[in-house]
Amino acid sequence: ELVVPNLSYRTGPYAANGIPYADGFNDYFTLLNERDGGIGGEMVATPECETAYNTEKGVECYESTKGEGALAYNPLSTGITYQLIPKVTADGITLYTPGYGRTSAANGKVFKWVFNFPANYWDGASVAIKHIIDQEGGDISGKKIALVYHNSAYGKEPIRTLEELAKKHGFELSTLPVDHPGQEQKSQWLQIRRDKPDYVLMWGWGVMNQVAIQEAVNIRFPMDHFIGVWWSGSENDVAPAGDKASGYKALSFHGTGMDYPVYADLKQYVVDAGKASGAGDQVGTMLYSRGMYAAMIISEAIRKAQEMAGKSNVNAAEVRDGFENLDLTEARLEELGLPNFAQPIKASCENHGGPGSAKVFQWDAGAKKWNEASDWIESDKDVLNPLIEEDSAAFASENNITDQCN
Amino acid sequence: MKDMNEGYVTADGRQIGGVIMEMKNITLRFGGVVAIKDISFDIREGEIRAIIGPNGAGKSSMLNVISGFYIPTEGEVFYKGIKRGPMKPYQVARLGIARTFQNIALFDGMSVLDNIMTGRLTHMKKGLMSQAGWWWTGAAAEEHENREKVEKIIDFLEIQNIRKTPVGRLPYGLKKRVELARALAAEPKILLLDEPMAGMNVEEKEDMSRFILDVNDEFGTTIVLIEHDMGVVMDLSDRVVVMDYGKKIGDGTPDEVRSNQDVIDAYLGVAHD
Amino acid sequence: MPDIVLYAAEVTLNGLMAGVLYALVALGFVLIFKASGIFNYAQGVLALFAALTLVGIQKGQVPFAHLINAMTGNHYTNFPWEVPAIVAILLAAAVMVVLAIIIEKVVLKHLVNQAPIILFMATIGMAYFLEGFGDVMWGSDIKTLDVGLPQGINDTIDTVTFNMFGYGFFIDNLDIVAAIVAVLLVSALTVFSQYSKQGRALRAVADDHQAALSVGISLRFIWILVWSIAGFVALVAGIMWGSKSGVQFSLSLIALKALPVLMLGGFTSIPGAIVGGLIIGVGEKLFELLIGAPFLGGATENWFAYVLALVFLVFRPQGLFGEKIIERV
Amino acid sequence: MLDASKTDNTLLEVNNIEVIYNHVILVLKGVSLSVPKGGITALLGGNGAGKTTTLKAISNLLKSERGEVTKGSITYRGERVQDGSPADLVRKGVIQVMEGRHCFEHLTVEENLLTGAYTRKDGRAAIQADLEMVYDYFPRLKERRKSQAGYTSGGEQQMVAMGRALMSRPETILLDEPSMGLAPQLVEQIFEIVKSVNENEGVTFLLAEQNTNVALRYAHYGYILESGRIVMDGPAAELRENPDVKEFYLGMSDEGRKSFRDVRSYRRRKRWLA
Amino acid sequence: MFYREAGDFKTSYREDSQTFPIKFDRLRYYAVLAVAFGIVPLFINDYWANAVAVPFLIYAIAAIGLNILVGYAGQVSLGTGGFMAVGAYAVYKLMTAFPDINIFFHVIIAGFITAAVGVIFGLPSLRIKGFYLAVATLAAQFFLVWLFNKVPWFYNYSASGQINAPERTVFGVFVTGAQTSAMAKYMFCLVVLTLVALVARNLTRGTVGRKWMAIRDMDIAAEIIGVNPLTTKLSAFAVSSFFIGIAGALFFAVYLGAAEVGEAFGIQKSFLILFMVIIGGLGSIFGSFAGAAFLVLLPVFLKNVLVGTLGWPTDLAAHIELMIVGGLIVAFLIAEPHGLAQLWRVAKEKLRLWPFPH
Ligand SMILES: Nc1ncnc2c1ncn2[C@@H]1O[C@H](COP(=O)(O)OP(=O)(O)OP(=O)(O)O)[C@@H](O)[C@H]1O
Ligand SMILES: Nc1ncnc2c1ncn2[C@@H]1O[C@H](COP(=O)(O)OP(=O)(O)OP(=O)(O)O)[C@@H](O)[C@H]1O
Ligand SMILES: [Mg+2]
Ligand SMILES: [Mg+2]
Repeated sequence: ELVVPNLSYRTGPYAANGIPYADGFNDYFTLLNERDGGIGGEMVATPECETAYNTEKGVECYESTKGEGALAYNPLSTGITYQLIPKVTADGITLYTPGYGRTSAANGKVFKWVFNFPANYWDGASVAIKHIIDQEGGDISGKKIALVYHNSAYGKEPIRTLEELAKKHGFELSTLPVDHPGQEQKSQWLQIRRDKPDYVLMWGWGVMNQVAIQEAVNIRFPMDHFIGVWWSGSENDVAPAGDKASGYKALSFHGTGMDYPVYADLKQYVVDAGKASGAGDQVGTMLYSRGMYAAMIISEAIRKAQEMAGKSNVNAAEVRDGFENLDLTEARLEELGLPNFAQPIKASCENHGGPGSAKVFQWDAGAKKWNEASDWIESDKDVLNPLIEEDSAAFASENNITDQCN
Repeated sequence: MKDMNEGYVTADGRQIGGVIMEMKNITLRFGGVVAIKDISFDIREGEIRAIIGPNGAGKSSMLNVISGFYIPTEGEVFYKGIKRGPMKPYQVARLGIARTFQNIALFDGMSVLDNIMTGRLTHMKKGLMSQAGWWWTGAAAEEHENREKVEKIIDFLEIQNIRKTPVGRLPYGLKKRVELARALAAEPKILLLDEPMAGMNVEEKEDMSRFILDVNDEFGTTIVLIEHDMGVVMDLSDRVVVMDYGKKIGDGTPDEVRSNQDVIDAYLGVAHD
Repeated sequence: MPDIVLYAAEVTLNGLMAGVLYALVALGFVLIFKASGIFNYAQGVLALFAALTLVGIQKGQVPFAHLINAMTGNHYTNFPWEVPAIVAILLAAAVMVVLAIIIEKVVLKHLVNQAPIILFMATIGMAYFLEGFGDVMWGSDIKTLDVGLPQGINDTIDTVTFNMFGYGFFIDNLDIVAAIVAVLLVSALTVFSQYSKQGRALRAVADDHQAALSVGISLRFIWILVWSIAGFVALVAGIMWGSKSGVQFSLSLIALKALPVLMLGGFTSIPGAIVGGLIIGVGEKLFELLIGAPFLGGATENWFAYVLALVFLVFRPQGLFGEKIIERV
Repeated sequence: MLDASKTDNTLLEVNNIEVIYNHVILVLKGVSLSVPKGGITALLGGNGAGKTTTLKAISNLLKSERGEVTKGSITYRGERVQDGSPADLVRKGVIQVMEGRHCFEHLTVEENLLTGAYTRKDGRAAIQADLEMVYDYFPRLKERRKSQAGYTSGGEQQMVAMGRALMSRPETILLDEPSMGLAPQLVEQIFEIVKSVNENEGVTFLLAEQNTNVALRYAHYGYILESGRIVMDGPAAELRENPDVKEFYLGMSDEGRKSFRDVRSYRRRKRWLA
Repeated sequence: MFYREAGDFKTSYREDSQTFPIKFDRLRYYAVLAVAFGIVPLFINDYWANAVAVPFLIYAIAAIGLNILVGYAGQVSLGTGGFMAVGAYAVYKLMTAFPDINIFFHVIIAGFITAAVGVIFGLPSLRIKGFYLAVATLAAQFFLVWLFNKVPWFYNYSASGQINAPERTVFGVFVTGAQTSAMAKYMFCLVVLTLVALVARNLTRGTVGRKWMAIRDMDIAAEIIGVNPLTTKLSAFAVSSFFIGIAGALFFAVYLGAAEVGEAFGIQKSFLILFMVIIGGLGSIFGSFAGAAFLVLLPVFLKNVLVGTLGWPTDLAAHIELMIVGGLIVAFLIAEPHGLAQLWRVAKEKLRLWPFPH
């Protein structure tokens, strides 16, 4: 049996986001078990543990599940990720943090046990700017771009990158922090209304997203100039603002919606069989897709590990090798029933960060769905790589880590 | 009246000293309410000085002025011949003035023993750091020294059996006694008692009177007493101040006061025996 | 290019509006404090619970669906109907009354005459319970709340001010509605507490439970009454805030925005809640505009509200309109 | 003269009650007493004898002090009352004036008095008239009517508490130490008020009092409580003549009243029950 | 008779002021110490250390600290999270700035730094009382969190604003960082807790403690009998913050290893520790232990029962867990408003009387 704990949160301030993600994660593994009899013949268990987005509960969950032979962790919380980085390193278990967590973990030379492909926050910032450049026909010098961010480690992540990009592209960046929880954002949005930035980027989470989108609607900010990172782009975030949220954009490093062949299987083996996780009403939503994406990558890494180890019953160290040698091709995605759902990934010892591309999605309130508004956009590695080097070097020196790939 | 600064000996042989505290033209206002109007009187060392008067006359307020809780609107307080500047109540306490309260003000969450020990705070000097060390730093030794003094008071007031009881549970009368104990523990020069015998029956009042007299006798403590039981006041006190509506209407020995017509009209109603 | 004065004026107006919204939450605290000396930590959760109930009823959700489904393996989610907003509001208010009765019976009754901090603690227990209960009953996913209140920029004000100053002020329609509702509520409650026999009884209870009992005031009645009203106020606050952000756990955190208001206005004063709200709303927004954002890197509102209230308190320890703390021996 | 033998007139009856505080502290160990309609019954006894506890047991206030009546019964007009709430009892016509005043600090003196009329239904005019009556009894209160009760003197607060009870027009008043902290002429006055209310309006009184002397002059019947037990009872006049009562409660020995100054040694308390 | 008090006479005040005047209690206390120091370390594993024991020990320190302020000195504070953050950031700065000094001293110094901050935020308590003060202390909470979040110097300019505890040893054994064994963490915290509890006990049984309690029970009367409210309140803030700072330092360095201020030291933490203090029993050191144990163990226990044993879905279990915790809090308060410590005392009193009640 393969154990992939699901550290989820279905209560607390971020429950609304945690629920679809956890459902997608569970359902995908359920699908593998029901349809294929697991991975390589081994059934997958996903013991779920409620963290309530609380770091201490996260630790408790980690400790209580690691003894069961956990192969990889995906806690969906930057705070818990930071906590677990030293722990997984000591315990030899993979920490997989797609699209969140510690950005510089993309540097496999320093972070042996942490993977964050396909994209990280800095990629996100870069992709968003690239999209804006596209929109503006290639030149954004002199434009004003505002960042509305959750005033926490997570929200502050893109600032460095954006500052670098501002230098490079000559736009003017202003930053507007919003304190947790973010029920009240009058000040920020009045400022936006006054300053009339050309674009607004958002790094939000939880109720902050909903309020920001509502306030943007209230001040009649052009929604298609308002771009959220992938954690600010779920159906939940746009729903309270109703029809007027149409046009709002958000990034995502995977596709969404029900149009993938895998959903036929999912319906047959999971939903209709009454095996769906949670209330079963989240299938196909943005965060559900993301949970599914994470599950898909983990399962592929396990498959790779099985292949490399030549046995089905792989252990945590072997699974790490699976992650490191993961080669997810378009063809493979097609096979999985997820054509063009994600970017192909080819990981390596140095590269734990993946291609770093994302798509822009746009909300259609009438149809209640996210439409693709761009193709895959790749992040600006020239700007990002030095930043990653710098940050991981600091970590390496603080913790006496030497290059692990030599 | 005897000479101001000379001491004298009472009929029962107690030595009364010179003036230890003097109130000069004290006026106290609360917004529109004038609680005390231009009152002057003095207190001699070693005497039992009573303050009487109808309800709301301003007796407790006067006590509060003496103990520094109220700053008089006008007037001055002299202590040992020196004018007392504006002082915080805790500074006044350190001068050796202790008191009990009309509406019992014990520390309900603490045991009887701890309550009485608080009375000794002004005598205990060990600071925070030495407290933390306890045995090493001598805080324990200081504690035990003081504890012994407190135990004497406990024996004296016959409250040994309730030492460890939280005071919140005690009946009214015992609380009064604990309060007295707390005030005594401070070994004060002047002891202010605000209706120490309210809510007691005769037997208990007799005991309480005994305690007060003994304190006065044994330690030479000066006592200022507010009480509504005329029997007690007349029997115990050396001199009595009478207040009415904030004004002083009489001042003198019990016999003088008893026969003062103003006092009879305002307070006593009928001449007491 | 409009200058800083205009911005400040706009921010002030919006601060006033935000203040009204804070006051709506603070009002619930005040009522309960006034009537029992209880600092009701659960007020925020009460608002959440009220809003959840409102949405649940409106959308015809099956209560406890998740629990039932988990135990029986069914897949209930919704009844085949939706309830008109006004009916749903009335029903939700009724639920809040029932809740008040239960709270009195199960909790408060047993804690008569206890120290305020104990009662405070009990409300924390209630907050935990209600949070869990609300989730079990209605689920913890996010819900949109729409009872037909207008939202978004008020065009009239925008145009009028634009014509006057060359810069159109932004005022949210929802805020205007909230302000009207708040004024009505505050007036009604002030009248109730100042001029009715019950109002006097409320204050008596807050002073001394035992004495209140001894003169025949039924704590039971007073508490049910007050908690019902507080529940209703919570419902109103829940509607206003929920319309902005959807109904979800975070709604209960609005209580934190109400606390400085409460402190500044005085725990026992109904008009204090509104005045405190206005001061805090304006103060924090202006500070953010003039000092916080330009010099301190922004996001100063949360702590500034508290610091502002603190400064007021140093001068008036009972808040602007609170009952004077009696210090006597 | 009324006496307290059980008659049809018995209004309030306490039957062998036991009271425990905090689950462990046994305070009343079987107290029985009966209060006849229209009488003034006094409950006497030293500090901590259990007078207050008895009154609170009757008025159902014990629960709020974490005390409970574990044995025995209390009936009012033959109805068992110990399970109801204090408010129920007030509605039945029993009101208690608590020891230690218990004014509503933040309310003004007048508001305090008006809360006394909380349960009354007979209209504003009647209440206003009673307010005037109370002010007549206690002119001092009229002067201080607009002050917050928390800022009045001890004696004034005692008057407020008394006045508040009168405002509810009860059938029975339980008075706990009404004379405490009052000036001597006011003590007499309070008892005169008790007497006149009792005689003119037929209000029944049960009063716990330390001031045995006055209490026995005005009461019709007395009980003496010690360490949670009734040790003696009888018509007030008889009690007054009892030599033990005389010595321990009235402070009179055969030679008449002694000066407090002359009590030279602490008294060994003589107890009926050791 | 299980419980004997009779026959255990004291012949000196010294004996009488012992922490556990009753012999039976004393024996039990030594037994607990022996188990905690001698037996538990032998069996402790990662799960028990990280999920239960270490958080319990650290919260107990914080609860003792807060109890001094709230339970003994009567000043309700909701700034605990902020003060823990001061401890955490102080220890982080010290650890990174002076890597050669033993972490034990860093922790203590972090405590002193927190004490200083606590005194500053304690100043308003001279004017502001009761719940007003409680709410006012939230200003400290929000301000401190904002400060640590905003000023990069505090987190050594790291990209994410997180702070990570570097590896440090005591007697050559790792006590922070990834390589720390369960036992080392446990022992380190246990030693600190024991010291803290001892100091707290010494302070509360003597003059200082009585001053605090006097201020708590009736501040005006206390002042009139000679307690200086200024120094007394501030000393309570200082001592309390000292302990809380130590707890914060350990919480970050030993327990979490990495922290972000808003998340680890947010307002929920302030409330959590206040709950511990009230549930455990105000003004009782034992109560601080009981409260910490209760609120650390109960959720873990419930989770294990509901999810582990009964197999409920985690979200339902989490919701029901909230209901049970809330329900229990209320039930305990109704049964005994003075907390677990009092419940325990009453139980002892009953046992003492057993089998003859009264
Ligand atoms: N802090 C205060 N604010 C307003 N009025 C006050 C204050 N303190 C006392 N008073 C008023 O001053 C007057 C005198 O009060 P005080 O307590 O001194 O009376 P007293 O002589 O002790 O009476 P009693 O015998 O009833 O205790 C009273 O009318 C009281 O209401
Ligand atoms: N809340 C309580 N908890 C514990 N014990 C109590 C409580 N209230 C009273 N007692 C105890 O009950 C006993 C009787 O007290 P009670 O107050 O009834 O006496 P009393 O006769 O009214 O005395 P006093 O004349 O002093 O008012 C006392 O020994 C007291 O210690
Ligand atoms: Mg007085
Ligand atoms: Mg009594």
